[in-house]
Amino acid sequence: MNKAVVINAELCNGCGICELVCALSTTGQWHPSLSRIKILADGQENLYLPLTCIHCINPPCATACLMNVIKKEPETGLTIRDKTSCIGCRACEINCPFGACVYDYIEEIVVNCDLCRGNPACVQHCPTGALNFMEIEEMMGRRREKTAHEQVIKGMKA
Amino acid sequence: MYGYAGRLLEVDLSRNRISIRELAPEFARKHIGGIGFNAAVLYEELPAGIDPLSEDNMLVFGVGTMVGTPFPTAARTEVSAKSPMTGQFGTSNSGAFFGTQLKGSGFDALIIKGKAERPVYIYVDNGKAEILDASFLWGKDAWEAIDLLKSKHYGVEVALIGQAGENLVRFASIENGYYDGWGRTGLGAVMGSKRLKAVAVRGTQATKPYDVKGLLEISKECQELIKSSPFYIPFTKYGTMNAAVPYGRFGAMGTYNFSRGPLPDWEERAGRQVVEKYSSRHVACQSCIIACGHWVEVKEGKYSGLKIKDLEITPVASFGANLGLNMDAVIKATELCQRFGIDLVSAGSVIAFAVELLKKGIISREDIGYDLDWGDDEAVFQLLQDIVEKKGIGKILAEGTKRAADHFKGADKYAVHIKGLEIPMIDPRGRWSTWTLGMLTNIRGGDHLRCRNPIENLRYNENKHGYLKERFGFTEKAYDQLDMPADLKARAIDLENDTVDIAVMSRWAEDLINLFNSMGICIRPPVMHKIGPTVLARAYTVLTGMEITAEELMRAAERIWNLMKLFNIREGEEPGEIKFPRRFYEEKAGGEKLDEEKIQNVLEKYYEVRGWEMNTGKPKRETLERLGIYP
Amino acid sequence: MRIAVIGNGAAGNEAAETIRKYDKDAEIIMFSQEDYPEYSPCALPDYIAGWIPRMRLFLKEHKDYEDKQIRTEFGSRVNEINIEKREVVVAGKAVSYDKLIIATGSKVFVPPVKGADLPGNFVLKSVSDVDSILDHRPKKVAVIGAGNIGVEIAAALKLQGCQVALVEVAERVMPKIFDHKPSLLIRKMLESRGIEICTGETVREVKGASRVEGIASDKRAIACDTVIWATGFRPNVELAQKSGIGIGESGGIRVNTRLETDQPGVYACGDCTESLDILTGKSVFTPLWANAKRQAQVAALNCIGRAVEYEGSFSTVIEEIYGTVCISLGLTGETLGQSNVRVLEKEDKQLYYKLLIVDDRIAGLQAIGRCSGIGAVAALIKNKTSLCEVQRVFQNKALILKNPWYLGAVKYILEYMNEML
Amino acid sequence: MSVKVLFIDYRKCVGCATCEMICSLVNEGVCTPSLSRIRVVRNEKNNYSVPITCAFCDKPPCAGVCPVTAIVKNRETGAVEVRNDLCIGCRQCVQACPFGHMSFDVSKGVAFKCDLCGGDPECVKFCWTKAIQFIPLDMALDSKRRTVAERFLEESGVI
Repeated sequence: MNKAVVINAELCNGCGICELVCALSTTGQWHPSLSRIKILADGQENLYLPLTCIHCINPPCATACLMNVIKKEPETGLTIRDKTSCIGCRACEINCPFGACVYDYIEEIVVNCDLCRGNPACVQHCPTGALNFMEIEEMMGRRREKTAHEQVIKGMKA
Repeated sequence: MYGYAGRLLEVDLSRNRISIRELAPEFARKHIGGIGFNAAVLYEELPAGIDPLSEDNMLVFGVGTMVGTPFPTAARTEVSAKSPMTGQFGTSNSGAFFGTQLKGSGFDALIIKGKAERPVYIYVDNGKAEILDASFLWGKDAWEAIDLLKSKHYGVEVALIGQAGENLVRFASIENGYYDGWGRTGLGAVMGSKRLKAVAVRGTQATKPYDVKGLLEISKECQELIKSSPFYIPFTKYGTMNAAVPYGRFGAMGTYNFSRGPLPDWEERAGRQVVEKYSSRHVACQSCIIACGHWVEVKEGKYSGLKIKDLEITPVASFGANLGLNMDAVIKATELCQRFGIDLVSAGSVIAFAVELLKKGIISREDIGYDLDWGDDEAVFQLLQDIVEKKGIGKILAEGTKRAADHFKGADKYAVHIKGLEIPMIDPRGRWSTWTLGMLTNIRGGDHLRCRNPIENLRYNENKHGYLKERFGFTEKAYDQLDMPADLKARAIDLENDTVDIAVMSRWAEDLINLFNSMGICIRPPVMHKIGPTVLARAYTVLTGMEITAEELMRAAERIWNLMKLFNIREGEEPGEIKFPRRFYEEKAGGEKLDEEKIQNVLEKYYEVRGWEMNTGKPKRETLERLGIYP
Repeated sequence: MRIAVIGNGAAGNEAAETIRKYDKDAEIIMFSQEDYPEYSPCALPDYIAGWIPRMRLFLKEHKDYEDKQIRTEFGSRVNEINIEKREVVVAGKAVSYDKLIIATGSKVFVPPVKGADLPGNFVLKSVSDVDSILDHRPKKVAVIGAGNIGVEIAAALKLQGCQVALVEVAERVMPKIFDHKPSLLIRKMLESRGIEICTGETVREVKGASRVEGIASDKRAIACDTVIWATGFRPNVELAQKSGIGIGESGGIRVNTRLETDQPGVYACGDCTESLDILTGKSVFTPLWANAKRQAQVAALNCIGRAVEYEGSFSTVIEEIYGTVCISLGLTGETLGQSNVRVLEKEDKQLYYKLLIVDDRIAGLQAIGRCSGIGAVAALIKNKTSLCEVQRVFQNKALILKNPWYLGAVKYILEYMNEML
Repeated sequence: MSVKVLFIDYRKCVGCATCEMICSLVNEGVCTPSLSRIRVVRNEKNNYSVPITCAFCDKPPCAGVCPVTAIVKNRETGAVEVRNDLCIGCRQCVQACPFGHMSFDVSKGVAFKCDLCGGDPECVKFCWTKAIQFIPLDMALDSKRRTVAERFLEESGVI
């Protein structure tokens, strides 16, 4: 798939819709703490930073997993879990440097985002455009284009 | 497979079916790539006698072999189909970045068959292709459609038609991005007849060379070779506009529908110095070290604010010389043609033809609906739009000069075309050379771009050697450096008398250009001048790992040329068709009248050199056997 | 190329799978003393506690090896490695190899105590150990050693209705993993469930005539029908040692950063090796699952010619004791000693944590309770990120936008950073 | 010897992207822009082309965000290097790089970036427009200053 949720935190206003739709679509429960995407907030600066599983290619969570339930799906590149075998030991949680693993206290297992199998609900419902779902090539290309544009604009001023 | 993407994509629009063909190494070696693939596919698979604008026609995009490597100027893609202009082999070549993306998406060629029920476009992304609805694009001009496609599919390169192609104007072009295009032979009309608005491609797959170090070395070597050409510096600076003054002086520039000779104010109006007036930036195609393209800004006058990539000799000749527009208007004309998706050459030529018919009283102002005159940009653009929309007389003119001439009694005298394809410039009356014979022998008709003496000298315009020879005009050193088999070189160039045998050189030049077009290399003079088959054979070997000699490469190029010739003969090409426009034999403009008999002599000499039958030009049996073609 | 892997544990399997992932053609052959497919020893206490069925212990089936084209020679012990001939001798026959990966793991160390060989003495390392413990139907159990395994098995057996005593030679439970305060919290949790905890006691004898009837420590006698020794692991290096492969100071196979032993073509990974600690740089024996798997990846990649270096072992212990998560990361206060260590401790109803800071870097963290965001702290420890740098990120809006996960760590270090200001 | 830097003057760039092909060829043995450490952004509508490569920041944000310290600044050469073996493929560096330089190899799953070809960048040798140069830092700064000064003089009508 080579697609990823690209987060532009500058646009996030912390509304939390992504958390709600994620929890609802993945667990059927309207409870943000079950959401696979989290908004971290720094109360002072008015900063809201959405955070979700990045689907690392060689994920540290998989290395840490005591039951080898975390696998990379070759066709899609997703980091997926065999939920029936998870014993909820939470070793993946400490080993994820991003803190993107989520403990589902109802099922007593650890879960992560699976990009809704290719059509992430959080992105669809994000009202500000902070969340985008795009190909990695596109993400890189857009960044470069922004830089190029800025350089040219600066070049004109200089 | 090293060097090649290794697969050909076939899209059948009638059946809505996409299939992939594996590229067999023997096929690749035999036909090299680019135009070679196109010729082989069309010759083998296209039935004779079909209507070019019917669903039976096929459109092939063949990416040159070296495309997708750092080899200098390797950027070119050939598009071919049965031409709606000539009814024979239609083909056109363009650079920019489309080929790199198509090859990067995993295909060496794209073969389009059939006809869609409603407007569609093809989206190719890394080995996968989709036929998608194009109703949001239909009716849009090329630039708008590209914008829409690029915003929908990130990072695509687009080949598409404008309104001209949609409306089946016979000389519609396929546009290659905003500013480039496969202009000649009406391929846009073929695409339009298939209801195919665009092909958007995107790919990140790598071209894997056989010998990495070798490829790096040969790329560097060829960069240096090209740079060592005396044409290099002028071409990096002025691009094709270098030719504006010599052509103008020689009378090789077609002026006012080829009715007048050199224009007195031409050098001042359209000499290469105009590049400096309009442009300060250059634009390159993929891997090119010449960057002959200019970014042009019109800073004053009624077209002020117009910015495009332009100032090629072709629009300057077509609209500046042939129609008498001023340079601002020429730039505007280029923009319009790019947006409408119409061949600059044919459009300019058809309109010039109409102007002359009006002047000669063959058609009247009422036929057109407004005043039309040389240099009247607004009227010219109005007529251009009428042609694109097929309104009024535009409907007739949209069929091309040859077909339009049949409409008006007495118009044939003023119709400037070869085999139905209009002529951009290189009036043979002004300058007879290898190029001009190449216009006659050109498979697609109508232009000089398939035959160019690898070392052509634009300093001289001497016709003292009659039709069989032209002046060589280079030093012995240049002769020695020319990459040609020794015996052939000795036959083609007579150093003592400083002459070039036009027939022999034509054959070599055509094969060489065919080789360039199959390998995806540009035929700009600095490249033609320095890059020969020997170095290309090395490049082919390091890229593909297939050991090949210069001789085998040239034979492949010859094979491709013969395949195209056989295609034409199958489509009913008559020996009598192969002639210049009537007025070239009858009027003196640009230089002396042409001598039909002498031309026939050169032609026959050429046929002999090619191994074709005298008079008819059909490839002889032994020629075909030598080339491994078994029709 | 034929690659032989000795051992069917976490390291052995990860090594075989990594090779297969990057090299479709390599011939892989695995040897194992046990005949089980791969299982997770870490889940054994969960099985004893009755949380998971026996079949879920297994991470693979025999056919999974076939699917990945891994040849297996299970059920017999490798007797010898002939390094010169590049052969391993198993069940009398020699099998040649091009590259060898030793992943023989570790074994439980049982101190030489009288009566430790009586029926009713057990260790907990393999599935067969658990099967025999359960077959024995324990009622009154003495668990010797209060490390993480000891604590887990004690808690699991308690859940199964056994009467459990936990005997530890050191002064507190989990002495190598937790410092005094958190250890006390854990002790309280265990005691509240009725586990008897005896610290600072050395077991002198296992009593009983034909079977276990009790134990005697230097302080008391405890009646029991089962003794489980959880007195720590030792690397399983006998085979390596007798084949002439070098052994390090801590008792594990000595390897370089590419996990090559001192013998050509022989790699070692997992619990049988000693590795460098990512924080101290000293040779250590860290028998942890995640380290073993990472080492296996590195060994496997080097084996197939990809130069990869092992970054070092990092201690992460996570225990769930009756639903409460206890985590220890990096070094403890005891290992660090007293000098130059800043200690930050905080406790409220939901969370206790202790942060050890040396030279402006976090060296260790122990936390009990709701430990959200601790992965970010783990990354800071492992990467030796200075808190100065963290602060720089926090104070720069542009940087924090790019590093949102730093916010996850903030609640643990905010106070320290405020002090610095 | 002073530190040499890649000095890019996009005004000279014509967008031929030979550098991309060369870079991927030298570093990966294949030709494709997607594996190139230098990328040319072409804007056809406004006609600029800007080659983008690593700025070799002193405090590289890509290294800052790397959760596994796979990106390190080599203090000796000034290069910022990715350690493939440590990279977990999380692509955070791609997002963190303010220049959009950091690239990601989807098939291998690792980030990659310019390493100056170990001190002798190949793209420079093939850049015929001299848009990419490898020159000492002070020379680069001088050149920048000169451009600014010339523009200033031009605008104020001195020259």
